[in-house]
Amino acid sequence: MILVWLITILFAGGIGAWLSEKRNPELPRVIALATILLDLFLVVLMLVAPGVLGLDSASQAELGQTGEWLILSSSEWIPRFGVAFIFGADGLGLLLITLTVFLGLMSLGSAWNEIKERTGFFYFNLLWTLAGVIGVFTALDLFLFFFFWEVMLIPMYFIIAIWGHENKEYAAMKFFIFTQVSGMLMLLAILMLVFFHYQSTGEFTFSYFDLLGTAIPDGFGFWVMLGFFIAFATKLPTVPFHNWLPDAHSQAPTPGSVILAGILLKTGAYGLIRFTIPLFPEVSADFAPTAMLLGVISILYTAKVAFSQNDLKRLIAYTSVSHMGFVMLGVYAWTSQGVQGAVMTMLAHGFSAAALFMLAGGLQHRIHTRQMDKMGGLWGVAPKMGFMAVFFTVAAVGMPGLGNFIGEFLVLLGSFRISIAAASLAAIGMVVAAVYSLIVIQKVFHGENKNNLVVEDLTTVEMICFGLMMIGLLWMGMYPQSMLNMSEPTLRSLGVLFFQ
Amino acid sequence: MYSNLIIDLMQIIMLTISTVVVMMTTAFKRDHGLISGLTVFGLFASLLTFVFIQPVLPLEATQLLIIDEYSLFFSNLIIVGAIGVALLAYPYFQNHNVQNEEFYILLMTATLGAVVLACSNHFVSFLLGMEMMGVSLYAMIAYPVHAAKSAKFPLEAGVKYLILSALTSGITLFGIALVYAYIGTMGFDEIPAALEAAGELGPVFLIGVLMIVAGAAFKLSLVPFHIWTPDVYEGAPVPVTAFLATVSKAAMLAVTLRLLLVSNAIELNVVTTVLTVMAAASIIFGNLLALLQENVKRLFAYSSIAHLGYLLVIIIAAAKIPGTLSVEGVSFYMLAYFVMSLSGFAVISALSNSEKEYDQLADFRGLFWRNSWVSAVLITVLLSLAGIPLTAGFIGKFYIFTTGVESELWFLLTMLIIGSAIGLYYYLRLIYIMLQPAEDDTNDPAAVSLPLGVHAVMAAMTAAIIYLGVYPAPMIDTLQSLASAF
Amino acid sequence: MLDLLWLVPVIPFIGFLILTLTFGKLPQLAAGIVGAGSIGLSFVFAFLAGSSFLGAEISSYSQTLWTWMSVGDLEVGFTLYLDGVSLVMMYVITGIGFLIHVYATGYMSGDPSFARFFSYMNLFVSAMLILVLADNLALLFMGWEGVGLCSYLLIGFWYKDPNNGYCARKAFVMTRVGDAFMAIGLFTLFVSTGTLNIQEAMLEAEAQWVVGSGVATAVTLLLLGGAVGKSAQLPLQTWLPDAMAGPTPISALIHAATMVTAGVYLIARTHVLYLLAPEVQYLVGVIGAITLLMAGFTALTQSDIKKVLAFSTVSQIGYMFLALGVGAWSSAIFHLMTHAFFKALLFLTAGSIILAMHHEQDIFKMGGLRKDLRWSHALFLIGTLGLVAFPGFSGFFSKEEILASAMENHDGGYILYLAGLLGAVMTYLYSFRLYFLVFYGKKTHDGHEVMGLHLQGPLVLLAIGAVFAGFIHIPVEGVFPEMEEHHPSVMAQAAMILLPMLGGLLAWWVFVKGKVDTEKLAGQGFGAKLHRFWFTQWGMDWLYDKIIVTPYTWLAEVNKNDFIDSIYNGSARAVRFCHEVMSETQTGQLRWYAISIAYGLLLLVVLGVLL
Amino acid sequence: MEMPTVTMQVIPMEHGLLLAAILFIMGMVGVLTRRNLVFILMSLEIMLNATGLAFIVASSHWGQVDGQIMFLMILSLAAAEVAVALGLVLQLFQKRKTLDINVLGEMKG
Amino acid sequence: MSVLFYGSAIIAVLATLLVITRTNIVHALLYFIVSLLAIAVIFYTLGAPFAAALEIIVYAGAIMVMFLFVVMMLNLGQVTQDQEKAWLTPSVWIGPSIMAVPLLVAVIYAINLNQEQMAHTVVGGKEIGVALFGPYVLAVELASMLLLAGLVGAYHLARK
Repeated sequence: MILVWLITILFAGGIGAWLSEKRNPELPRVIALATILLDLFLVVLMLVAPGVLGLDSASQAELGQTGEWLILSSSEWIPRFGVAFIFGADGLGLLLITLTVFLGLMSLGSAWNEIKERTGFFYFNLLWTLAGVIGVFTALDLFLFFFFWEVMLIPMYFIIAIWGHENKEYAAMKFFIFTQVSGMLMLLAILMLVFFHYQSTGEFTFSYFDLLGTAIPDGFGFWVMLGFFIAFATKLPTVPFHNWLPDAHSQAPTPGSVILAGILLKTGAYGLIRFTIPLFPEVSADFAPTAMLLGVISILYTAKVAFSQNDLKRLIAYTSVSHMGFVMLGVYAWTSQGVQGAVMTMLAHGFSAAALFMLAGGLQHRIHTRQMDKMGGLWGVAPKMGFMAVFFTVAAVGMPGLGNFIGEFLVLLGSFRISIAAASLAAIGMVVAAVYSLIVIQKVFHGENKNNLVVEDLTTVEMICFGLMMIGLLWMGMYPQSMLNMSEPTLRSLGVLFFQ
Repeated sequence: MYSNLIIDLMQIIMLTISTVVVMMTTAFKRDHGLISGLTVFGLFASLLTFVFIQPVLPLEATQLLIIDEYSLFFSNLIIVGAIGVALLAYPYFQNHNVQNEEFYILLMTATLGAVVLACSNHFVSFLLGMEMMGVSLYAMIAYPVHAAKSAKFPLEAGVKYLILSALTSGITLFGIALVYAYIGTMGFDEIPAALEAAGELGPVFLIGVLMIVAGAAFKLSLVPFHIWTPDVYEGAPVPVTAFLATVSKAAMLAVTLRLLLVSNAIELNVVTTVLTVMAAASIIFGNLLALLQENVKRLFAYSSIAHLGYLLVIIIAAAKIPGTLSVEGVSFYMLAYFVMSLSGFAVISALSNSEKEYDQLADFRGLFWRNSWVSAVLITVLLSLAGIPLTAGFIGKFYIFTTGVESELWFLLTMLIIGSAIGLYYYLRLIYIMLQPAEDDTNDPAAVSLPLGVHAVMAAMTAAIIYLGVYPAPMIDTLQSLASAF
Repeated sequence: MLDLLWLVPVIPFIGFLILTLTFGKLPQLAAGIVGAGSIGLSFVFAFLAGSSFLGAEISSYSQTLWTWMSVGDLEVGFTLYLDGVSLVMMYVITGIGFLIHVYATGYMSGDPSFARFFSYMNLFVSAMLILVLADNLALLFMGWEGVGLCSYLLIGFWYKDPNNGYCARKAFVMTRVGDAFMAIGLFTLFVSTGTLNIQEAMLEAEAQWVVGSGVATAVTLLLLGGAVGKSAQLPLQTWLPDAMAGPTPISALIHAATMVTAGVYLIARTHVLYLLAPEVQYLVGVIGAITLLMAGFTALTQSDIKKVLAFSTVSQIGYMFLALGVGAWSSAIFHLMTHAFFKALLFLTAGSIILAMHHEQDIFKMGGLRKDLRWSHALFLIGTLGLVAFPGFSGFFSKEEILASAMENHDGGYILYLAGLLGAVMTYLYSFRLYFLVFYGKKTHDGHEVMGLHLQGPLVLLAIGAVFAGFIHIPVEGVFPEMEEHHPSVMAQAAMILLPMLGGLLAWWVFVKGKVDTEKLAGQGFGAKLHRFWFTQWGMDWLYDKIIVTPYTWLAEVNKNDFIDSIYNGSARAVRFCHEVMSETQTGQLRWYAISIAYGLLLLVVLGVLL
Repeated sequence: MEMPTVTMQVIPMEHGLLLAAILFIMGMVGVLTRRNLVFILMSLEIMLNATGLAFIVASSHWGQVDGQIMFLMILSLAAAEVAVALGLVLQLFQKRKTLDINVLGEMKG
Repeated sequence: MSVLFYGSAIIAVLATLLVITRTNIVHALLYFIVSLLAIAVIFYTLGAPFAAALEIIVYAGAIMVMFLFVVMMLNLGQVTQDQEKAWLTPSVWIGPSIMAVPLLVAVIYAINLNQEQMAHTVVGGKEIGVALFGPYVLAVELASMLLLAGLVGAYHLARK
């Protein structure tokens, strides 16, 4: 039930924030903060002292699951189709929930001073997006999963469409149509899967556990898998389904970009790990070379496109695609190192990309442009900002000691076993990443301050956010084992190849 | 037996009585409020009779009508729609400077026709129901034709609907005549036996069936018989448009599905092929036509073309999957579409009156910030139309996918996805416009205070959309049991 | 005291944190104390740990701090490993590093970003220490990348000049190319031996690999790629001269004494692998030989005092590679150490000269400074003598060892030897060219020695090192395979000592006596072409620009708007077009509507008849 | 009184249906070609009449009463429809002074 | 009898052709009445005397007269007749007419059934009456509502 509570609290907090605007436009953000902090508190309790919440293995026995599922709850929803509320979290889920709540807090921080208009509705959308994402990470009924998959989409659309920048209509529309169309393909695939299960067992069910190992008639497996794959590859995103992302990221307000880059993209990766491959192991194995190729193309192609961007947020957005290419590569290598690397990349990229978007957003908030050729020499006026920019850029480049390195290193190592060519090509990504990342520092912070921009340095709220994210990245980089240990049992249960 | 028949027909009898009462009252005292109240009361009374009808189901009331759970469901739906339309009509016609009372009589006869249509089990009642609805609608569409300043183009819409509807009525009738000539019976449920007696399937029967399908397709505005839809939707007063979009479609759909299933016509290869072509074309053309539409009423018209195309997918699926899933799906989708349309037109109606309709996209700019309640209703409707979870539209779409997958209609599912993708664009466009800050507040349709009735319609329909989207299980159970009639 | 080893890299890191998190609010004095003091403290701990290591008479010591990553069969600990080689490196880094830090407190005083400078320096030292103390290749890679980062940050330290930024990026990207190779090498090694622990991997490799086998060749080649990038050897050497854009102490510490020698350290550290791949090992030598010649020639044409020194660094590292190539592992490390002393001395002295000349770096604008800058002159001379391996000076011992080993080497070492010898001549030539141009000749500009304990103090200590370091015995027995003692013949020794001196004479003849008009020689005809060829490092920069940089930027610029996007936008436009076509059917004309319905009926009926 | 069930001289049903079809399609052509609203209504009546004929033919073919009942219904339908339609004709003429339906083209797109 | 049938059929078709091609409304109406009378004869030959009577009384008598009233009310003169002539150009009618041909062919093909000759029985007024007040009683009631709807609609629309 605790998982349901996490989601419910966010839903309720969202409504509360919306309603409270009438009383005082400052109130919504306070309510949002309280809501997220409450969630964070619960999450921390789950991680540190699960006993306090009464979590034990008793509830797991019901569904015949073994110890991997730390938290599981289930109740009927639409019995006609065997649809049920099944929520569960294992190590991987918990990691991602933690990431979600934490980055939710960060995006709140970035919204704190930036969002001045229609605050109530804004925080409503923010909290509902988070609720949707947590739902995605915990739903173990495919219908429920799809349900949350879409729930996180609409508030995000609102955030872009209302508080976005100059080209928001196009961006919001593109974002919505890409995700929604790919989502429909996934729905189709889910239903096909359910139908095949029904054909062989005579039972309608959407339960993840029941659908694992469904026998799929020859010739269909690939298409069903593809439905899932396209949905997740679009969200991840992977070339050639990535085009919604640069627009959505660059047009979204900062908190929106933070959530998009930090959390929403991870749902795609999560879907691949949790659903696509375990549900279709054989087909996925056949498909893996293609997927890995797509991953490599994503890494290199978008790195190249990023290099030529002048719009700071667009550039960062393209780099996100590039980094997510590593995730794709690692997941489809399906070796313990590859998938663990993918998980670490998800976590670390969540932090680094979120921070970079916060920086870019902060800059835009201050100087009202995202065009890098109008910036320059900002180090002199805003050294703290410069330092943070360098830190998170360097993190994104994959500097050892910070989280992203662990992810990329493990991904490359894990995929090297499967495909030397793919891993070697992806390693070039290390070089091109340096090329595009440093150009940002160069154009924005180095050089002369030609336009005599006066930039207020980071505020206390921002410093706290960045500081927390720095600590997070350092933690991931120096002691990743704490996270690897959490996700390991999950990966074992999903059948990831472990070399011993 | 006899008393059962009375109970069975109670709804129709109640409606007839109410019609007469409304007419008689009009003759003595012309009072808009009174008549409107009487109408709503009468409709409510007939709606509530289902409590008595339910226990004695199912029963054939002569060979013409059959009252079973299926038809009762649609009758109830129709009456609910009529109540909604009556509630919307009151504020709409309040400023109408010529007599308004006849409108309610026509509304009652149209509703009666729709209920008869939904219950009909015979071509004679089919004809009567369809035409009762049709004839009333001609007048309803053209209703404000006398007004010195009418909001839209009632005359144009009325004439267009009349001519085209009469044309297709003729086609339908001719089709019925051909079918009758071939098999010698006009009762739906006698068709399979008669067909068997006639031996092989004659082309005359097929052509007859296709002509009937064409007639139904016209009322359901399926491509290629869709072409009247936008003009009539736009030209008619909003409450009538709401009626067209909801009641008229639900009634025609109910009878068409019954006819196709009971007569086993759905299993004819020709029929499924034709329906498939119509479904695909409706989905694609409807969505394409709506894409950049600037008039919201026309937008809804085009989107209704697409939605009926979606619905057709479930009907086609009935040819391949045994059991009741398909009927259940059609009923659910129709229910969802009904609720969404009514709600959507309630919003347009809330912003309009007989002298000025705010139906341009630009009129909706900034609505979310001026009147968040009305706009939230519309956003819910649009999201539901787009098939987003949490709304009834999603469960409806879920049914389409489920039935489509089960009967392996891959082509239609592809069309469905393409169509929905295009559809997203215009629904979102409208949402987007509502979310943007208004350019100027002088031209503010939302400033008008609305009567309780309109609020009630919007609230009830929105609640239904959300309820059906979040917790559809009880409704699915109901639909499952009504589908067992087939 | 060995268990305090972890403090050695940690203390500079703490210094970095203090300096960073105060965001320049620390007063300069305090920043200087923290910056230099942390390195000093680190040196103390290094010394303590080192002496107890030497005293304990063990071959190696490792200290596991925590498990870094453990995934499947990958086990990587955060483990420090100390043996003779890393001990030497640790001493060099903390010791020379400390001196350079002290010098820098003077050199950088008054700079508005004083604290930032020291924070980067401290981070660098920390990373470099991790690099040399790492017990596994993953941790080594962490240090490896860390030093690269600091190098980038420090080259671009004076951020206002965009050119500095460009140089910094170039340095980072080029070394990253090597790093990418190295990473792949790591993976190959791991997949083959199942571990990233250096010692274990070497044992496994010895047990499994056949000499000269494909995997051995691949791994060593890939690691060589990393080494070449970091140590600025051919073909990835072009970044180092540009790296001189950073403040001079950086050039001394990073781009002369420590970081650039990491490649040498890496190959020495993994020497067992190279022994299993003799061709690659020979290739190492060949690369070193070519590089040292190339850099020698180029140094001869440079006019910037720091660039001359930079090329000399490239050249000297070439010697170290040459040594590695011929299996003279300890000689390479030995040369690394002595080089650290005299090159740091040279750079810092050059820094003093630059300070004295008010940030003038062009040697043709200097001249006759031996009177004005007595201290600098003396120190620079000592450094130069060390560099040219003048007998008795530290460089002499290490370089002689290398040349002797090369000569004795039977597998084609002779060619390497000749190259080394020629290189030695070149060293004399360009070193004394520099020396003479700066301190002799006509005096054109005034210079005033900037004096101070923290400037000259370290220099003197370094000078002492530059003279006497040759007598230090590096404790690398047991790390590297025993080499037989080389005793070249007297003739050979004499040739090795005397022949290079001709270069010095030539320099004297040309630059002091002015017997040859160098400008004329370099200004026309074949000479100009040769000059140009040498000056541009054999055209490598130009080549890279043409085959990599320009195409890449062109490609990026052409596809700026992501052509995949146009596919989606195109389909959106197609849909729009269809909409417009469809809209035309809604004419509003009743007759047309009726006709369309009739056609619809016709369609249905025809379908019905046909099917 | 008993009505004798006389077996009459045979006319094939197809011929009756054929006639109905010809009339029906003539009516349809009328609807499609005319611009005058009254003519269009008249053509619609031709179509309705043709369907009535078809029902009578079928009814007599089967010897049933149902077809004739249907004919009656069609008759009342025609009456109701024409009544409403002629109301619209009056309004059109009153407002536009013409019966040309081409003037009714304000809504499109 | 068959002579009567085929003769009337030819008259009906010709009269209808004239209806849809006339330019004068009153002429067209008169031809229409001719056509209706011919069809009434056909009804009779088919054994439906009651329907034949209704055809004449209701169709020719009532509905056509309603048309006539309206035409008279509108007072359409020579102008409209010229207008009609101008509108009825070949370019206007050729298209729909040609389209009608395949439609007709298809329908004829379809109704070209088995050639067996069928017996026709006379179904007179009494049977109809019995049926109307027996199984079809609801239809009668509903038809009254249909007429009511038409009435109310016409009343509303036809008002000045």
